[in-house]
Amino acid sequence: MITVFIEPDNETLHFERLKTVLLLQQRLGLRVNDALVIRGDMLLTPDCRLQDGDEIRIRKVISTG
Amino acid sequence: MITVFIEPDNETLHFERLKTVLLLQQRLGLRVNDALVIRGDMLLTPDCRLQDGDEIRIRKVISTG
Amino acid sequence: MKCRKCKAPAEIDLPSHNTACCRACFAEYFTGQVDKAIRHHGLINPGERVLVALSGGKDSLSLMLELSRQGYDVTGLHVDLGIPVSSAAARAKVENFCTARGLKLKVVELIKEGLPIPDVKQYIHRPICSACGKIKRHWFNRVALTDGFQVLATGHNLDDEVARLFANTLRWDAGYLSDQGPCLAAESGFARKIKPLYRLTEFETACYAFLNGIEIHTAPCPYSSGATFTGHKKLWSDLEYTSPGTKIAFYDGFLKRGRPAFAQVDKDQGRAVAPCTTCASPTSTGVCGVCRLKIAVTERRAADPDRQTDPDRQ
Amino acid sequence: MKCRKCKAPAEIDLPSHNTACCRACFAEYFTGQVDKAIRHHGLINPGERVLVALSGGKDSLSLMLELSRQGYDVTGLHVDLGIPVSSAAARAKVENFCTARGLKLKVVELIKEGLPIPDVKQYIHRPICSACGKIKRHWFNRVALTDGFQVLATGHNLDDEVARLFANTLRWDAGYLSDQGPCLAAESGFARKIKPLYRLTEFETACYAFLNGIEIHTAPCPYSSGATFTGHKKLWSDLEYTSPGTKIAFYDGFLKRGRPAFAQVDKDQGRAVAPCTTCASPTSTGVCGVCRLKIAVTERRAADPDRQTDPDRQ
Repeated sequence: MITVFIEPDNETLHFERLKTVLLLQQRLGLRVNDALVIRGDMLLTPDCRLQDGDEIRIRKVISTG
Repeated sequence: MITVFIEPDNETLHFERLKTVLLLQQRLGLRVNDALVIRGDMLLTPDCRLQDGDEIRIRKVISTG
Repeated sequence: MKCRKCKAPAEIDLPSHNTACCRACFAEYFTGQVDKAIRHHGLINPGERVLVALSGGKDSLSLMLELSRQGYDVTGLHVDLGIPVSSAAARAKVENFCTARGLKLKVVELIKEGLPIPDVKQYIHRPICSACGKIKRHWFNRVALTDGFQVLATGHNLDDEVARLFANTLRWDAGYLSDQGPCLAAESGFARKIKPLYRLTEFETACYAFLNGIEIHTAPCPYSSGATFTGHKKLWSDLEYTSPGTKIAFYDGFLKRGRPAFAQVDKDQGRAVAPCTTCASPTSTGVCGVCRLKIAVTERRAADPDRQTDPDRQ
Repeated sequence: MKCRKCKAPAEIDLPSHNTACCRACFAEYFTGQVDKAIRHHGLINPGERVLVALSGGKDSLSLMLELSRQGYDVTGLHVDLGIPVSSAAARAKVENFCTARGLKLKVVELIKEGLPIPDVKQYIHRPICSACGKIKRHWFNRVALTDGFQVLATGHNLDDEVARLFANTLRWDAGYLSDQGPCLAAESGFARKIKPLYRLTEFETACYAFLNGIEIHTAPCPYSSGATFTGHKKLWSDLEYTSPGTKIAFYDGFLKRGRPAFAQVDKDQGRAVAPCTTCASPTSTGVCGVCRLKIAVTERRAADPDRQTDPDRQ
């Protein structure tokens, strides 16, 4: 199980069996440079593998104001 | 049942219970001016009601060559 | 939905113009847009003979019909590309259309001219769509020149023009932006080139063709992998849907405020133009580009063992 | 994925530049892009004092940090809009950032100046985002003028600039196209206005802010229904995805080949500018626009029964 927290929507989602960041981005309808993908204090590139128990923050970058 | 023939793809589709042209366009992912909607020798606007047994031709207009 | 003008049931919804039309009022609207284009940009002067490039598609046949109805002296020109199956079908549509309507038609056959497109594809190593376009333009110019037409009309519509303008704007191609438009003045032996449908969208020319019972050639070219500007056409469909009227505002705005700015920028000096020593078309290279293509194709075809009558292989 | 330069594991994939970076090489890349913008367009001259507009978002705080690291003499300016909850949160982010980094900061409080945004919204009948922008620009200019800054820097990024340029190109707004760019020269008592982040995308400034541990204000303005250019930003995201590098090519192409064409077109004659008789800001209308706004708000607030201390109602 992977826990995903989406900013700035403040929404939490859970996914089973998502092998890579790219698959997560596709599930969320995001392209490579639409959002930061954060694990701990690191940024992840699309090819990074996700692990069971990962907590990921998605920070969308298009400014809204 | 409504029979829909798509040009230039030469594809035939069947739909149950589609009340209006607008709903048909939405089902096909088409916007109002993306395709002609033809019944017999008439063009239909999005508000036109569809009837059971209708045979509709969809002629997409974006030129491909 | 009712016709905004006469209140009869509408057949055509035109959100870009915030209107809807019955077929009679749509015909008037269509005529009005073509007339506006012609008058506003001086596309055709009284007494001029107009050669209309006819591919067999909805745009070119609609243009031919509308210009003839408005009383212009029009002659169609179809270039038979010599592509198996596809070219015969397109040509038949054009010939049937002109015969049924009593319209004058000329046909150039690339097979007879020694330059069929399949041979160009086989022997010339460059993108076939670009070579084919060049050959067609060559013949339109050449027939206009030799047969005394002052004007050469093509069926480019608003969607074509906006997609092309957009591509050139993305690159800020100053040379192109200095003279794109519905009228390219006669110059160096070339006829004036006009686009009388530039105010009408692809949807509108398709409606016109349908409502006038024009049978059109719709099969895509077997050599083309898809339209050049399809990606941008989708983008513009989105923009137009969100803000109806954006396409014509972008194009008209360019003609009024964009093009004049670029027209002030110095153009590159034109090289001296003289008749091609082979076919007499205006060229700056002695022998024109298409005659050089023809020479290359002829040589390579002659050297191709598969294309020679070889008694041992028969 | 490995850093293209040093082969360490990459944290940032940048298809637009056909590269990927580790955090160290990304810092170098970011610095290089800002430096290139500054040198190429003469944004800051040696010894000049730079006032940086700080909203509390990722762009403005990243800009402040990067300019200070490059050794420029920077001072932040935050305008506290006086919007309940939201403004205090944004201001706290700005103050904490400057305190932690030892950076100079000035704060203008619109409540103290008699023109809090909630009152403008209540008493002035025009779009609040436009009035608020005008008031903020007024204060940036005014502080630059009165406190002797030669340069006013804002955090506009490539996505902001491309969306704005695109909107102006769709309209072929010749006046705007003649001077949009990363540097607006000092004129009529206004400081030079610069956009040192114009080569960097929103994604890149967001990465920079994260990698430098900058805490940013992300809550949208409670009065804004969404970004002005969001629609065009989506369109440009599609274009960039299909053809990486399109954004910077469009913007750089405009600066090289588009803007010069429009700069030749006669500009409308500037009206005579003199100090505002109330606040001394340069204006062509005697009393400047923001002082007139303040007068209107003050009058209407005074006439509003709900805002007066009424002993009978207490």
